[in-house]
Amino acid sequence: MAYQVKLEQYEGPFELLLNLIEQEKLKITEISLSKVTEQFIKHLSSVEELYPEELADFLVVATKLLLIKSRALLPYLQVDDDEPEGNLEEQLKIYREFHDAAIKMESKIKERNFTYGRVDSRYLAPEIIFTPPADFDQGDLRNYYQDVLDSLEPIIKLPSAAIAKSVTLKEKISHLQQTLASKLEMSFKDLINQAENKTEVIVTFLALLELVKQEFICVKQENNFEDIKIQKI
Amino acid sequence: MKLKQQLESVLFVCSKFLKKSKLKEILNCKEEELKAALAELSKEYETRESGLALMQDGDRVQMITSPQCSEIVRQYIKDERTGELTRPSLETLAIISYRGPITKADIEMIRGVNCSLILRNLMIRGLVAERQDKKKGVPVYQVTFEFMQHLGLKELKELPDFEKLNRELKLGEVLLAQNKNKEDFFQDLEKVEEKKHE
Amino acid sequence: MKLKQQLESVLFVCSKFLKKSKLKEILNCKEEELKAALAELSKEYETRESGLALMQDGDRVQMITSPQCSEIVRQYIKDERTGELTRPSLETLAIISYRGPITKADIEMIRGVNCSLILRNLMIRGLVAERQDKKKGVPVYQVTFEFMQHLGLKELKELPDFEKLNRELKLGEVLLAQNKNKEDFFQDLEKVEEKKHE
Repeated sequence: MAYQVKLEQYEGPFELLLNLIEQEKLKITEISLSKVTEQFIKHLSSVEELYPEELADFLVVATKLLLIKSRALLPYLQVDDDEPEGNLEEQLKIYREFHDAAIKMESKIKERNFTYGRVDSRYLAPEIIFTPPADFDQGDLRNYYQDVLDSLEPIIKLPSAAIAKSVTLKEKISHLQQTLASKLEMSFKDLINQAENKTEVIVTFLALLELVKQEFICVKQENNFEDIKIQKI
Repeated sequence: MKLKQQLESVLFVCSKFLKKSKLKEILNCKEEELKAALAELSKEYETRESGLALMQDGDRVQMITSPQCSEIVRQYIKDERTGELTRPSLETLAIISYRGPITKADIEMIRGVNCSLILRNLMIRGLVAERQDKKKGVPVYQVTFEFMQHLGLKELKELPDFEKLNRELKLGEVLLAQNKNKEDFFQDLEKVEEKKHE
Repeated sequence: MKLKQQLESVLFVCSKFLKKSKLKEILNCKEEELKAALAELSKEYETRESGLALMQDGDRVQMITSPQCSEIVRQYIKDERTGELTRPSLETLAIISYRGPITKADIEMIRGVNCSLILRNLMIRGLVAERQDKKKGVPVYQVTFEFMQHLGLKELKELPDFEKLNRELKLGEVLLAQNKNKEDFFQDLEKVEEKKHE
């Protein structure tokens, strides 16, 4: 629960990531990204209930972090290498520029050096002359209104679309629970090999972490770079 | 900073006559200082061939456009008033027709953009009128009788598909979903607008 | 009569911003003539220590009080706004100020989060405006004069480190690559979803 309180301070995955790196007094490099991966995932595994609509955004970043990390830790993990992880590093640097600019902007606004336009004199003493739109009838009015209504569709769908995308993690967890109910032990390698794509790898990984947290499973690794055994508790 | 500079900015913002006694108070200066600053500003407008001028009448001062520019100013105002309405304006007019009386906040939630200027424009053209809603304690907007007449309507209910479109569920959902997002800054802006017009 | 003079009177009468394309029409002049007149007027305000200033961004121009006169005008119109904005609002406004006109996809790439709701909110509050980009065929976003008035800026160029943040060459390349990744991600998610339901 401690993480949940903390997460409320963050507006998105980049701010969280930046904060983690700065806490460790690190520069933005691939190595430091790799170092803060666990902390990032820890934050993430507690976020699902709170902000389901934002989980998708955090998952994108988690994916990249884990890919960076996994190359170092698990050499046997074969993932399509179409994603140069330098991107995340670069992207975070760009984000930081604007993050800092926003802080400067805030203090500038707080100086209250506001400028003002002129008060519209017509508003003070409005001289109203009836000027209806040309060639305009009831049907036009109806059509304009219908267009407005149609344009509302995507706005209503916004939150629900994001939620639909984040359901996956929950489903993965229940799937793993079912699988483990029939087997007592399984290998991480086998689990990963079943995955269709890197997103599923990440979701699987996150689901495992969540199950460890819930003390439903425990994981064991004999030596560095070896396969991980997953056991039901 | 020079008094003349401050004087100019206040006269500009005000848009109407200001009494010199009031100006002295605002600028916190003496009679002679104000007089000198007014003379300086007035002379500047003349010598630099400005489009602006000061009109002084006894105790009152106002910033106006210079008399030489009256033709172009008149033309501009006429164009602005009779020019074609933009699509956002017509959409707003449609919302007010089907959903009026409606608050500015609700129109903005539906359209997703700030509507201050559009509403002002629709009012100047006599298509929309503002009145105070006693229950809500805020202004609400509705189309004018003249506009209804122009469309050949006795009642708004006669508009095509009125029943169906007036009670469109999507509207409720949008208003509900967005209501919680209103923030202080926005409300602050409104307060300033109101004050400016007092 | 000088063009500058007519320009000044029209800008004064129009209480809000005017598009330069519209100004050319009203004043019946060429692009370069308008540009020269705007520059002349703007410089005059500076050199004669005026209480007025010109605010410009892209195609828009507006006459405003000079930033140095902020305090006296604020007291006069009793503006009590503190300019309080939330962090996500500020972050989004900063990106749009430095990089606008910018697409939603590019804002989202920089912030790493979906920005639909925050953009809608900023538009309702009149701090950001959307327009259609003809070349790109998608909506692009830019800050409004209302927001620039809160920063006390005549031009966005006056923002700290503007050159650097505006001309980040790498940004385009990085964003392009990121865009692809994000699309892949959601396609992947959809595939996972589909598989589940088979």
